Amino acid sequence: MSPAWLADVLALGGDLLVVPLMLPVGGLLLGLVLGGRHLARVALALMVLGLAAALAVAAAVLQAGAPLHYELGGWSAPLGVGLKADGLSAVLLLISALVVLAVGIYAQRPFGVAPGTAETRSSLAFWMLLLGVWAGLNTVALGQDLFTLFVALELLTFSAVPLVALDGRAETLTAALRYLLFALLGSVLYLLGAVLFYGTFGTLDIALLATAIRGADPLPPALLAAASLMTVGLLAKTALFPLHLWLPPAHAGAPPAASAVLSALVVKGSFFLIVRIWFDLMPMLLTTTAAQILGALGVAAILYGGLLALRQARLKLLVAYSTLAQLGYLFLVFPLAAASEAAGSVDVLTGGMLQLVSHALAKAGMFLAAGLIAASLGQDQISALGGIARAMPITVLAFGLGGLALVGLEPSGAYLAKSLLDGPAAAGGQWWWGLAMSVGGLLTAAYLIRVFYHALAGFQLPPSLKRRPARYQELIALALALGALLLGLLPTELLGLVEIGRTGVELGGLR
Amino acid sequence: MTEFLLAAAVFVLGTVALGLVRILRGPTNADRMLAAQLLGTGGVAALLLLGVATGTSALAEVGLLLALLAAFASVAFVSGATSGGHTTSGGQAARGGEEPGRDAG
Amino acid sequence: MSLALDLFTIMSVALGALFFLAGTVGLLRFPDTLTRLHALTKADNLGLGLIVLGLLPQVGSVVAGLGLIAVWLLALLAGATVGQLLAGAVPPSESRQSHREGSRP
Amino acid sequence: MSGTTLFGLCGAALVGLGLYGLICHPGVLRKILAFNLIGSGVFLLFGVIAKRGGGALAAAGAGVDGDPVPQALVITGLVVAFAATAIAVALLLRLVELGGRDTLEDEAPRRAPPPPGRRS
Amino acid sequence: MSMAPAVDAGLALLILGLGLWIIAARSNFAAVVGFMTYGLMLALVWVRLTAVDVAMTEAALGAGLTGVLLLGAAARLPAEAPGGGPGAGLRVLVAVLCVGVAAALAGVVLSLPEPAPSLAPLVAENLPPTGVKNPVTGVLLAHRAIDTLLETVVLIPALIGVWALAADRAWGARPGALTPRPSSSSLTLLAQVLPPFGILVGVHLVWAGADEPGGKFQGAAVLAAMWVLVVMAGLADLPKVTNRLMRYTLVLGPLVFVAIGLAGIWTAGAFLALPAGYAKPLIVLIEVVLTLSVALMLGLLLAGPPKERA
Amino acid sequence: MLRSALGRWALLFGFWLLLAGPWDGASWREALPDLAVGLLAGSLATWVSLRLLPPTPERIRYGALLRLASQFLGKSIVAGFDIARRAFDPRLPLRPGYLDYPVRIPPSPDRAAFGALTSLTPGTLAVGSDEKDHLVYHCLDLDQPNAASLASDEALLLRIRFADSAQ
Repeated sequence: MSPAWLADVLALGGDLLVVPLMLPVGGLLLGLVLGGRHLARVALALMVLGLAAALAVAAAVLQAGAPLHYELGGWSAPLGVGLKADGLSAVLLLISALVVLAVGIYAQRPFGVAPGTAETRSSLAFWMLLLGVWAGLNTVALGQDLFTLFVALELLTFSAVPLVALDGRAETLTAALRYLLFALLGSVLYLLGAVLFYGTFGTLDIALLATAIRGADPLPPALLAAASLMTVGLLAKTALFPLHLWLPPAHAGAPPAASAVLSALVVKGSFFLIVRIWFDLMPMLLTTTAAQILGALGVAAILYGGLLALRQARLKLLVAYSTLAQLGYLFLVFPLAAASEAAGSVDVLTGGMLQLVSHALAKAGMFLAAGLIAASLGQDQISALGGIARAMPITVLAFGLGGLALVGLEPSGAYLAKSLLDGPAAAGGQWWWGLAMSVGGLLTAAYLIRVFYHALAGFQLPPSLKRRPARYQELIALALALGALLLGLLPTELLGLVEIGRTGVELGGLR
Repeated sequence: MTEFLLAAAVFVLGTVALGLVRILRGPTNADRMLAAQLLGTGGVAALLLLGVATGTSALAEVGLLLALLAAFASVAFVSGATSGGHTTSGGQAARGGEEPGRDAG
Repeated sequence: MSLALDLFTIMSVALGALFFLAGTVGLLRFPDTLTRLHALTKADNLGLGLIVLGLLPQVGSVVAGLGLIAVWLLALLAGATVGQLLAGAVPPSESRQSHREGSRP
Repeated sequence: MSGTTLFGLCGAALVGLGLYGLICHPGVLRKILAFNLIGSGVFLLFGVIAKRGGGALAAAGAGVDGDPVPQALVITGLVVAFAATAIAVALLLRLVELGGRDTLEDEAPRRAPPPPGRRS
Repeated sequence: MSMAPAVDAGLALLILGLGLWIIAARSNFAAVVGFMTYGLMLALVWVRLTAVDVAMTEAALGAGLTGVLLLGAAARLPAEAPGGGPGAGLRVLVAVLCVGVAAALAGVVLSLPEPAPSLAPLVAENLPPTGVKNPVTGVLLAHRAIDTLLETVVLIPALIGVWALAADRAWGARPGALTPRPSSSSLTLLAQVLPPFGILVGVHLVWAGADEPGGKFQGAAVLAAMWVLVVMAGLADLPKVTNRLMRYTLVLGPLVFVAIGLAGIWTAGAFLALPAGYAKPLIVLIEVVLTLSVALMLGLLLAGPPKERA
Repeated sequence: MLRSALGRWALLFGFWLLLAGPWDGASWREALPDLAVGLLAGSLATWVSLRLLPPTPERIRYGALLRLASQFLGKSIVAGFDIARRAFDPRLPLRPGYLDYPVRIPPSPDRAAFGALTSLTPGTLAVGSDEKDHLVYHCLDLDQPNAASLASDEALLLRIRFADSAQ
């Protein structure tokens, strides 16, 4: 069925993993030299290639039905550094490539360089930093070594922080600085955890560590310290509830294209590592109270973020607080997986990844739409949105569809995710997690209705727009939102991708 | 001999620790900087003593590095103190004023 | 022979350490920034020189010994110029005035 | 107690100290310093682990007595920490240049600033 | 009685005291100077831990370049640290938390397994194929080459991040954080005499790094320091941020590294693998080109965002 | 030009030999690459040195240079003792003050070198230059014959290059 060239590509096996790893890196290196006008085009071309590479990796993983492994430099694990693409990696690679490509198309206008002009500050910075974020995410997806993952996290941080400060106002600089300090604290705590792992087990490779931890009896005290340090560090980077202070101003102050990437992808990078640590490295600890704490924090984030989103006067801040709440859902994965049987835990993880993808698409679309509205009106006060739905119907539609996807209406990815999560919640007798999700959905609906109330009001009297958004930009936002809304229609075989490389049996066996 | 060299290193480190008082007390930034410079020399001496005592290779290189970068740091201080910092130089003048009272006779 | 060399090392290193102490004492006791700078440029460099001299018999090879001397020369160069630099960074008006007052007999 | 263990405890204390400074210090420059302090504490712990794991290479005559893997990683970490400090300092200086303050406190201070005179 | 424990105890006390000072000092500047001295003492600790490579990096980067960076910041900020911060009650709470963290870590340190797990034997066994004799260099450029590659790549977004803080119209200007000091004859003399020696030290560290302690990061830091010294003395200009040659040099090192790594797929069977027999010359080549790029990056990170000169 | 370039190259290459120590190696063949890199690095350093500090046409008298070096070595030792004596003395015998020294060396790297060297001699520290022909010194003890000592040092330095102006 598959053409010969596809078979050839899939036969590359592990070598295939080098492509997503090095494509953005190559972009960074070439981009700095090219600079100027070519950068936007070259970056876009690379992003198309990157999507193809991500698809190829996903296809290879699906075809093999098992994770792809690769030993860099030919050195095997405790000494060398390995790469691995399992279902989770493939999903992160795909969603990163997709969102980065969409943002890359959208940003051709705001961050392109007009013919005849030399390079500008913002265009060079934006494209380079976008490539940097992408490089960091791909490394996070594939890395199998705790220290390599640390470098990947730093790559992500160093690229994301300047994106926040891109417009150079004092306000966004403050937001960027606060973000940087949180992120650096997060990295250093993560590194501390990795150091303790090495000191106890003599390796940094996730698979080898998992084996060693499984064999350890009793569990060494360093393990607990390392796990908590790493988790807290990554939570600070993911902006889970009590460590969320930096996120709203940072995401709301960045240019829309940057906000979209930050909200959709960057915070997911550190979440992804939390999943890796808990599910791959020490699944037996999931059954402890730690998982309950993570879940409780998630619920707190859902409620707190939702309530604050309701109170925001500015559209972009509302979207940013909504991110806070949506991140909370992701953390319900931990207690639910702990509560369910082996097979159920895989379902839970699938639900979690689905929620991640759905939120990434929806939020990217919403931020892009909100950015278009803000640019057209010259401001983004929610109370002053009157008539905008008539002036910019496609944009408002994109925002609305994204919102519906967040609420979790029927065909959306979030709907499917919640139904996958609800089952284990009910089965495990932990109905309160399901209740939290429902309350969160109501809050989401409430703040979205508030936006629509204003956007649809004054229908007779369209506001005067400072400038019209480009049609293709509106369509990109719409496409992202639609993607999130229709995600639930994915065939089940594709959903099975997440399960590849999962070893749900172990979790059940240890309970 | 090893013990003697280590003891000398401890002694030099002790003088370094004593010199820290000048960094703590200031009063001017130039005082702090010169104390740091002095401690740099002490650090190089302690390093050489430790290195020879324990037979560490490449100790001369580390010493060279320290000496090079200590000089570099002082240059950075002087550049910063005279070009960038309006507040610093003002602060220095005001705080340096405490000094004449304790002058020697 | 070896005993004489060891004795030489002990004498030289001990004397060098003493100069470090002198530099630190000067740093703490001298009344103002500029007089303290004298301690920086003079006592510690001599201390480092003596320690290097004392260590020479203890390192295995001629090259290693020459490397130590290079460290000292570099520190000497840095000390001489950095002392001047820091002196230039002391606000002239205020410090000079304080001296004129302070140096009245 | 061996010197190596002592340095390990020292690293632990530095992490705690830096953590306190990072959370409690209002000034951004001091937060950056505190971050560097935590970083060096972590590196020190790694160095202690490297030292404990040494010995085999010394026997092999490589001239280095310690586990080279953590040492290599610390070198990498130091470079990354320098880059982080450079970004933070540049952000801070730009913020001050634009008329911002060198702190991340909210504009209305919760407590009255201390009087400018001496407080010792 | 042996003196070695006394040395260690003295160093540990010094480090802790300086750490305390860095946190507690009132003036920013005093804290920064304390930090530089702290870095110096840490270099001594690394020598005690027999990690000479790290001691060099700490001296060059940790104490030297970071110290200069912070010194420049302290000079441009108000002398006193701003007041405020959390209230007394919260401070006590945080202090308790931090003491708890430190105590827990101390407990972990004391309970680390004995004998310590180590990759040292594995490195010793796998060092010969790399052709280098310094195991740290072997780990950095062969066994864990990906970390080294990514870490030089990390410096690029960091540099872009610093540049991005420029004003829009200053794009194309020269970096502005290092303002040359006008006409100081002693500074000029130092900047005229020191750099040739510094260059030799830097080149030596890189060249010898394959077999002895040293390597590209240490060498690059020294070269960057010498470059910045010359700039601060006003003897040379920094390149404009749009300078082509500079940009090519910035990416040269990582680009060669990636190219050799990719070639490894065909010549040695894996990405970043080095073909047998050519490992050492390739490692030296990578080190040399990386040194150029990293030195330039470190210097530019110090030099700050571009700024229009009045 | 060529002369001073060669001189510097020799000096810098000597410094490289110090660092690299190729004759420590086992065999001549092993030391060869070291030497080759040294030649290259030395040339690079020389080029930088010539760029930063262009040579002057006058010739250097190496005899005078040697004498200067030995004298300053001696003086810096005396200076160390001087500081130690004053620091340890309970009465702290200092009479600090400024001295305007009319300098004969024209503004040049030579003058800066003079300032640096005299900062190592007992009791004097070059602080800056007030006017064109004056160097300002800070003295630890104004009762010492500071100016005379400076003058003799200056004469010695002048002899290295300007043979005629030396007394």
